[in-house]
Amino acid sequence: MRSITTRAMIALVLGGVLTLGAFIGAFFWAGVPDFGFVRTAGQVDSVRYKGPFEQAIDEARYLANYAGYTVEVEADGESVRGELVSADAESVEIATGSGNVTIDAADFEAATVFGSEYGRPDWGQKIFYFHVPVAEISFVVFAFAAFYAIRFLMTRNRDYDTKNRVSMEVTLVFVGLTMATGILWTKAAWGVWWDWEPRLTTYFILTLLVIAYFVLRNSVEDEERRAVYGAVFSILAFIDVPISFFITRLIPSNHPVIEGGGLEGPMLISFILGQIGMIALGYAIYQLRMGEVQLQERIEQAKTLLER
Amino acid sequence: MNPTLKEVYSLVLTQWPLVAGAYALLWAGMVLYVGMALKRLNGLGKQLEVLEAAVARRQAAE
Amino acid sequence: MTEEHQHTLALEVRDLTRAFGVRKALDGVSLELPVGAFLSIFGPNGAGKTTLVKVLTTLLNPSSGSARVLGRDVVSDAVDLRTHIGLISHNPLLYPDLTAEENLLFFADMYGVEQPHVRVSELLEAVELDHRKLDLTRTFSRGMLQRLSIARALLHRPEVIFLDEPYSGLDPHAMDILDGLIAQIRDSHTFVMISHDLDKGLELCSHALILAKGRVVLYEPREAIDDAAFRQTYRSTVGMGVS
Amino acid sequence: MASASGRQLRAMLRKDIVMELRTKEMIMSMGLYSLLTMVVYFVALSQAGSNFDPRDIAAGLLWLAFIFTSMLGLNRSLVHEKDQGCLEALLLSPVDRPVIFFAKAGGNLIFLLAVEALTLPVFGFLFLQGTHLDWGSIALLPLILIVGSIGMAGVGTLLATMSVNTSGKDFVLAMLFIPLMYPLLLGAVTATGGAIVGGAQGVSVFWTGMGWVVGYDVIMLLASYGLYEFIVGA
Repeated sequence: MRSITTRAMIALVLGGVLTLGAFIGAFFWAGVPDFGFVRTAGQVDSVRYKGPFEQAIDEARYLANYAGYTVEVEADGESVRGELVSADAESVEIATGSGNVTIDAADFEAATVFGSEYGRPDWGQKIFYFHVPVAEISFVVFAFAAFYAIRFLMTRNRDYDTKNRVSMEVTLVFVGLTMATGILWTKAAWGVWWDWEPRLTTYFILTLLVIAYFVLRNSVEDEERRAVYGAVFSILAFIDVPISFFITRLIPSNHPVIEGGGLEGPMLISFILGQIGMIALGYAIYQLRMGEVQLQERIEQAKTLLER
Repeated sequence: MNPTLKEVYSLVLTQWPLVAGAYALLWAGMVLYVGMALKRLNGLGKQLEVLEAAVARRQAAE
Repeated sequence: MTEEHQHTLALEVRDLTRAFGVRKALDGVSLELPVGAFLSIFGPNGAGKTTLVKVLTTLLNPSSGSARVLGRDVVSDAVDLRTHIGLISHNPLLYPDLTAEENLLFFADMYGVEQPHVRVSELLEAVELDHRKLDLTRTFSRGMLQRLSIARALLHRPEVIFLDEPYSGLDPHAMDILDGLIAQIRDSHTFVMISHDLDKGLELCSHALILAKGRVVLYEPREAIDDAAFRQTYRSTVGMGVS
Repeated sequence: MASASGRQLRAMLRKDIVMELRTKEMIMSMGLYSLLTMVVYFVALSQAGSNFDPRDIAAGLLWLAFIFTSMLGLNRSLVHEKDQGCLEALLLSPVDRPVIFFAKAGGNLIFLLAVEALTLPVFGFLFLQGTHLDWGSIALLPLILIVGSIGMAGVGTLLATMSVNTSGKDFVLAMLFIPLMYPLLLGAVTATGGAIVGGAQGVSVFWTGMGWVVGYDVIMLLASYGLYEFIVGA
């Protein structure tokens, strides 16, 4: 008994240190990737400056978005360079060194816009270092639960039922944490708290299934029947795991998919740190709960011994 | 402020507290769960000690 | 299964245990019962009586040990064994929305009884229900249901009949009829009966078994039993009940 | 053995149908329930305005009615077996456990299809009048109803056999059944929607949905078939 809790505590400390390390690595060491670009007329800041850009424009009205930018307009065989004042489907007005010039849209031939390009920092990506490991572990622990369920049905050994139940409990914890972190990220990245998007939907179903497992167990009186029903249902429910995992690859989805080789250096190290840490935490919680269940069993035994 | 910088920083400002909040939530959840589990474990340990002492007394008496 | 066993031993239970975790419904039960005997099983609630019968009728598998009924193993020969045993429970095990005849014909189909119509009318006559055979069993009294239940259990001509508290909930008249029916088939069948009623159980039995906490407290043929001592033993086990 | 199983399967199916025709309990409750659902739909859609196209949501509404109605029937069909311990009598007879599964699932499938056949025209009459329907693709509807109902009856029978032994039967069945049904529902609604909208694109959508449902049926029926023995013996 003691050995289980000792193992759990070691795993707990290890997991805590590693996930904390992953957090520090993610926020203070790994770079912030860019989430698209913003463009501006002049250079305003050097922090996320990506360099100058040139944009070719072939119709006068498309210049409308670039008021304040430096433009070079070709019209009637001539070239005018200056700061764009305004542009619409009729005319283009440019401020040059020698006063404002208005060009009729009919004479417009081509234009080039000059300005600076900035990377938009994608802070939301930081969720990746802990949300993904948590979600992965929830799948893995569920797989263990299903495995123990099969073992239980094969052997009818109550220990496997206990392992199945505790695995499902750990799954519930990780599913809950995945949901919580995921919802916050959804708000950060998509501007909404929830979206009925394939991955989110299937994961939501998974959450319901895990909750249903406990509802089922709690409403069965007989101990062995409860164990059998729990095992059968966790096997059936496990079918949702591969669906949830692969659905972003099958159906067009907004949810980001990890593609191989996308990570390097500090990012990769932080990510792997987070994964190992989360595995350790999952193991720790599992062992902790197992220790608790075994203690309970010993108490039951001692009680029956005393009542004899 | 320059509109571009405003956009750049607005993204930084809205995203980053949410993401850090998510991490804080994760840790709070973990700590809470583990704390509760440890507390229960402790309580059970005490109960077991009492019971085992009773069993030992019973056996000594026999 | 061996021929010789089939004709001498109805039950052959070796070290039978049915456990889930630390809780043991049956804990090392061993007994032998010759063909043609009448075994009464006594014991307090939660003693494992029903579990024992469920294992012997192949409804539950043993956790360890073995049990043979008529020489057939309850696990490996289960399907074959089921055609040789019948169960009369305190639950009628009949469909209330079928008529008496339809109920019997349905179970005759399940067992593959030959000439089902002949067999069914024969049995309905035997339990004196032929005049009600077209009525839904929903409308039957407790006693009539129990009689029909006996007919259902006898459909496939079982050799061993299990009775799970067959007298519970019966009025005296229905009890008499049940007694008469059992007396009729007493000689040609082996019986295993769970009973709470000591008098009734002792009156009918050729062997008596007392179970408590899943263990055999006493197992003796009727002749060897001293009634007063038996009652004393039985009473002492009631205190050991879980309930 | 095969012929014995066939005889037993037929006997159990016949018994269920005879009982149902006598009491009409399941068909009545399921049929009325689905009609009541139509009334609720009318109330729910009463504020939708005149320029919305009911065809867009018809598939979802239909399957919504089917899934809730099916739970009603599933519960009933297993309560019948449990009430007087009849399931025990079945288990005592020399029958292979999967035969019991196929018989109960088959019975449930028949009643489910009967109720669907009743609901579908009523729904069309009440909500789809005056809309343009492509009868060529509507003719595909029975296919998805049958394939979808097979999955519902199969998994539902397994789950109802569990839930009938729990406290709070109906709630537990809903809690187990609806999430597990999600992939099937999604495919079935997609296919039904395709058939109702019609046209070449609708038909192609229909077959995509059908593919999902058939895949789900195969996996889930195999799993239910394999697991039923444990449930019914517990």
